[in-house]
Amino acid sequence: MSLSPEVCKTMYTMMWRIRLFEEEADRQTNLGNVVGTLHMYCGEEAIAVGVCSQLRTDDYVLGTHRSHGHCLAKGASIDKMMAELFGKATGTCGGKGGSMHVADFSLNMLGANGIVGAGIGPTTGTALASKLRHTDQVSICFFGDGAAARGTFHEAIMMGSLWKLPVVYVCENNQYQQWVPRKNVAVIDSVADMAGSYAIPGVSINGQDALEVYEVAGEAVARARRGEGPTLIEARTYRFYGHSLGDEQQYRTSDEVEKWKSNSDPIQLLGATMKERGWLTDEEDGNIQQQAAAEVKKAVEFAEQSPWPTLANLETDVTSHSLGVA
Amino acid sequence: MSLSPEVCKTMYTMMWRIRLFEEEADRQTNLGNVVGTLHMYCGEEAIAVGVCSQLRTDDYVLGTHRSHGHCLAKGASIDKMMAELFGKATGTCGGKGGSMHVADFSLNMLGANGIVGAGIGPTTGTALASKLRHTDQVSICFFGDGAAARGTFHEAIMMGSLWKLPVVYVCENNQYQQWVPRKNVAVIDSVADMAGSYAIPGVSINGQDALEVYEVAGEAVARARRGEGPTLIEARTYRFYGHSLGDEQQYRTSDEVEKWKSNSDPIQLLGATMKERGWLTDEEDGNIQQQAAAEVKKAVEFAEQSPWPTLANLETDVTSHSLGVA
Amino acid sequence: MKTMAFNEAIRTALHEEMQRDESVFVIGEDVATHGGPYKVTDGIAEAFPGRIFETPIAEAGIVGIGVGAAMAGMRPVVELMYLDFVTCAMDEVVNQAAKMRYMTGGQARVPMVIRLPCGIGRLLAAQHSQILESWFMHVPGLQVVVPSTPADAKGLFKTAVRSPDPVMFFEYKRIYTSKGEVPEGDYTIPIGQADVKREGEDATVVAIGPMVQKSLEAAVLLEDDGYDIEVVDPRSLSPLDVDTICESVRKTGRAIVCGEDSTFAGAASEIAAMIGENCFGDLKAPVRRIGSPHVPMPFSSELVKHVVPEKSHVIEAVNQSMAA
Amino acid sequence: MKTMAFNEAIRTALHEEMQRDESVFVIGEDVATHGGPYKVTDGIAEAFPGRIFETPIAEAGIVGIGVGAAMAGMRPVVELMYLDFVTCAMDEVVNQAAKMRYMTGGQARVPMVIRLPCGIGRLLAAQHSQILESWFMHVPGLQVVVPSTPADAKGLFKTAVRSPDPVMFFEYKRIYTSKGEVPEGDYTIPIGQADVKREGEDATVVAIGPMVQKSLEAAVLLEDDGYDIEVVDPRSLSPLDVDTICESVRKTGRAIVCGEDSTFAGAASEIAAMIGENCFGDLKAPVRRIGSPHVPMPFSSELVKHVVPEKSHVIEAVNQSMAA
Ligand SMILES: Cc1ncc(C[n+]2csc(CCOP(=O)(O)OP(=O)(O)O)c2C)c(N)n1
Ligand SMILES: Cc1ncc(C[n+]2csc(CCOP(=O)(O)OP(=O)(O)O)c2C)c(N)n1
Ligand SMILES: [Mg+2]
Ligand SMILES: [Mg+2]
Repeated sequence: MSLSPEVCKTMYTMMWRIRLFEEEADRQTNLGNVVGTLHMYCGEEAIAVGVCSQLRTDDYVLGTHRSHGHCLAKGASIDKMMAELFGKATGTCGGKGGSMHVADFSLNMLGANGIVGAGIGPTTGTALASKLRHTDQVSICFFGDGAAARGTFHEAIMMGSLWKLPVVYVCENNQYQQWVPRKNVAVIDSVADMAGSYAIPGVSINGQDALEVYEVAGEAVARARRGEGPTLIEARTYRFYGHSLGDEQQYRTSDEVEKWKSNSDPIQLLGATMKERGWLTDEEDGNIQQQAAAEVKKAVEFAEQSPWPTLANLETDVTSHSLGVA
Repeated sequence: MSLSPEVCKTMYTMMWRIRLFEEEADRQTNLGNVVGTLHMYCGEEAIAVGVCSQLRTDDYVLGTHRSHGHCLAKGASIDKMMAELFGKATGTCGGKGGSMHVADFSLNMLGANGIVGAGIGPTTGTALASKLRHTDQVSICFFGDGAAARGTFHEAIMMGSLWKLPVVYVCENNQYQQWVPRKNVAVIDSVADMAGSYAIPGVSINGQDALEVYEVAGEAVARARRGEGPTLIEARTYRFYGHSLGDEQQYRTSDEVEKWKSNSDPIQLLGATMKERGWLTDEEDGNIQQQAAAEVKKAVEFAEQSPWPTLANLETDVTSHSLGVA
Repeated sequence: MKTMAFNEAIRTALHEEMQRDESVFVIGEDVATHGGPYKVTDGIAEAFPGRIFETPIAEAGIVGIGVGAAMAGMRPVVELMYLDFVTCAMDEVVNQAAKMRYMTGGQARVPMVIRLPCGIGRLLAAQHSQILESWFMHVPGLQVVVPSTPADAKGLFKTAVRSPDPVMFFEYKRIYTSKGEVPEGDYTIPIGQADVKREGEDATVVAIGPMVQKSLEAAVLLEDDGYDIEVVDPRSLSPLDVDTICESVRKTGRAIVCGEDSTFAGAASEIAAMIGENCFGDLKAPVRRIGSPHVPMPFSSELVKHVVPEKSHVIEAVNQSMAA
Repeated sequence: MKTMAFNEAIRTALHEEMQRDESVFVIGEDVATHGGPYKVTDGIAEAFPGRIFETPIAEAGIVGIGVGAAMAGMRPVVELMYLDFVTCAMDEVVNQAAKMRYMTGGQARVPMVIRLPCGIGRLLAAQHSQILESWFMHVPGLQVVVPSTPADAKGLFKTAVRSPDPVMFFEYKRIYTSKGEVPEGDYTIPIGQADVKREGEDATVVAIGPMVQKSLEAAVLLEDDGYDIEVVDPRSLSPLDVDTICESVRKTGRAIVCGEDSTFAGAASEIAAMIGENCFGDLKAPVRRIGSPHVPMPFSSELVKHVVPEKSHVIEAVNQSMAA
């Protein structure tokens, strides 16, 4: 898809939706309605949205522990997402998964994942499935810069390359791995530079620029769809919140955070570009934000009013067997 | 150590010892004295010998499933090695390990290993130990080209580089991974080319040339000893036997094998060079071979005459506790 | 009926399933060369080109790929060359394959078979002889299947391939070449259904894998002592057919649980504990367990012979039980 | 004596051991920042600079490095942030650390402690709440230690650090902040020695980890019913103190085995089977097991409350046992 005002508006709208969804989820945590933890995607929205805007519904997406954005960008219901964070029966996973496992299989969004680097193999597997079935579906794997150290990265990408599978590996390099700055534990700066080991193209981009993400992802997706094999994209980004809830963030300065927020907020950047190009008026902008806020408000109401899962749900969905284990 | 006639002679002698040891072990298998399986190192001797000739006794070596050569080159007793293959109580491991676990901790040869790629992490760990103790011991990890696909390769080398550990990663690229030609399952030709991902030097050498191995290993070992961090060496080589005993080798032609044997036998090559340089006479050569043959013969006698382990040995060496588990 | 070896029975089932269902494919190390390490994948490359993937040495990657392909609706048959190598892919098995259906509230299906050649074969020592059934029993979401005969192997393998959920399929290397009668054509055996391999009145031997045959031989010898032994083969350890096992024990009042794996926290412990809990009032003697001692598998044949339980151990345990 | 929290007790032991022995060092993810995920490594970076390694996310590499360092004579304390991540390093734990001593005929020593924060803490669902003690019990060569009080945690941790063999050290996240009296200074508790946490005559409750406290509370409530309950804390599951457990059960004639992990093929199964085998003649009622149902840990608080066993389950099981 080539870049048009419509695409931009859709992306811009989705980015707001993700932003406001998460800010509300954070607020609901303080109210005690959302439990467990949240890995906030705020600040990184351009990546999920830029990439997913190049996808069809039948393309596969696998995510990480930080996947609210991946799920929403693939089209998941904001109501069900919020209900999942509340642990309600109407959640995307019936309350069984929570924030780290949000998924919508009807959209081929095959789930967030609580294990760092665990999605890279399975995404290579969905791509193998497409190849075996001779469809032209593309598979997208999102993962963090920390995940690039895991053996799964090495093993899976090697096979993705070996069989020229239709998969795009998207590393969200937010420069931190939980509480540790990447520079303390990494030996090379750019994850994209590892692509040579796997004989695939590697490209490093500005992950705060939705348009750059959109363009580069578009090429990689098209390449995959043509059967020319995987691409490794590193999108440089920054998370505006702590690693997960309650993170005291002693490992970085608030100055650093503030600088990123004011200079490199992906939503502000896209909005400004669109206004410059005359693709967005202030009024439209206001409407988009109001609309997103209203959706989020409705999602909270949906979640609040939804029923809890009950004991009857506890032992379902384990296997197709009744348990039968004494 | 710089290359001298003495060093060459020592290497040449050791290579013959390894070669004849293994050929005898193979023969003993046919006689039913050696059981289990053997992964023959024949054809690859220049690597173990070239590298280990640069080591001190207190330097660490970890091996693979194909480690008769690594053990002998580090100085292990040929008697105990043969006894281990027989499963006798006098073996390097008291008969508990067999061919895939030969080890001599008194020489800091910390063992062969039955799991492909499993030595890379532990060797990085022995190097960390040296660093923590401020010794200048160097650690050597031997592994196959197949092992370079494993996640352990990726994870461990990254940390070896991160902490600039005194370790040399030596990949024995014999171009096969069990029954599969490397070219069928690898996406890049040289394992050394992966070094860039870990910001360490990578060098590919002719593993049939003991002198080249000796030189390059010498530089890498010196570099490690100076505290400048790891090196990844790929030594190109070829195994003259099948992957393990009973291998029908349908995956390669006997022509290919014969060509390697006649053009690239590391022992022949070293012998010829030494003779060219006037460092070895035919008589000395004959003596070396006879001497090695005699040692091997003695080793077989030792193994034959050694006692078997008994039931009393079965439950020892599990932990320092008595078992105490019902 | 046709006489065939255990590995041939699985191969036959695999061929038939690949014929029947286009979504079945094979992935693993060295599976397309020499017929695979145990000849189970022999002929697949020729009969089904493009549906067999010979991989680099990367178990975590292989199983991870299997999980993804399965979630996308394929039916991967994953071969791990030795059960021991599943240790390189435990996250993929335990946190991904097993839990995906549950974590997604029933959205995911992971119809994958993981083939696990296990136990002792040639003498290859501690890293090539493990069994570890109890690990996978302990993981909800996994099915643990352990056939003991070629006929069971074929029927259970077909069910495993068709199952919507992951199956850990245990193949004891030692019995790959053991032969038996196998029905021709298509048939399946439900997972979770034990099989009474021999009826008897005096004591129940619950036997896993190769211990089934040894127990049947022991039972014949025990006839001489006047003991009439029932041999129950669980065939799947998870789900476990509690009813069939308990019915037998309630009848005989005595139970001996036998596996080749070490007993300590092994499969036999679960079965013994379960019998103790459910059949307490009917038990005339303690439930005994037979298995390996709690040691890594040694290399030397002189040590190995003290590790793996044989029919003599079954006989001894039955005698003890009858004497109690 | 000093009152301190469970995590503080381990931290104290770690500081003291690092002070005592230069070969002890710490390695793991995020261990040097914020005092580590559970504040157990708080202050280590300052007190022992150069002896704490904050790593990339690479569990197989981390544990592998620990194995090598240990074989070279160091004493690594490896932290896995969540027990669940040990699935990424099972070869290193099971085929390397556990078996190295045996495979090398006693040459190798692997004096490594692997710290395993386990069980449910915050609600983090199926991939962040596992326990899996029985997996490691089943592996010869490993010691499996499960302290239930701060005092035990300190003494056992010190023993673990000094052990010549690998120790899987289970730290239930739920009790990190629970407080207790802890002796000051140096003391150790042997691995393999159970502790009778309360003496009683009528029934034995064998309780693991956080179930110890719940069982003690249950015992107090059961006094009202006139029942005098003995609570035995195995403290280490491998080696298992069979003697102490059996002595208690022989005295009381009744046994209830409780853990937070799921019962099916869990730690409680081994203990129950062992009791059934050794104490058959003394048992007045079936050995009962208490634990989680065989499901992955769900996320929703409304589901979780049905999973983790509480003291009410202990009371119910004791009542059933007494009524049998
Ligand atoms: C295998 C594994 N190890 C450790 C963790 C704990 N953990 C969760 S997120 C995280 C940091 C991940 O960093 P990165 O991949 O860069 O993703 P980011 O959080 O920055 O988006 C860690 C260490 C985990 N979930 N899984
Ligand atoms: C983790 C693991 N996977 C598979 C195997 C089975 N296996 C043993 S050796 C081998 C081939 C190894 O190839 P390479 O590393 O190139 O070493 P080479 O045998 O060529 O010396 C395989 C697949 C194993 N031992 N460990
Ligand atoms: Mg990051
Ligand atoms: Mg090779």
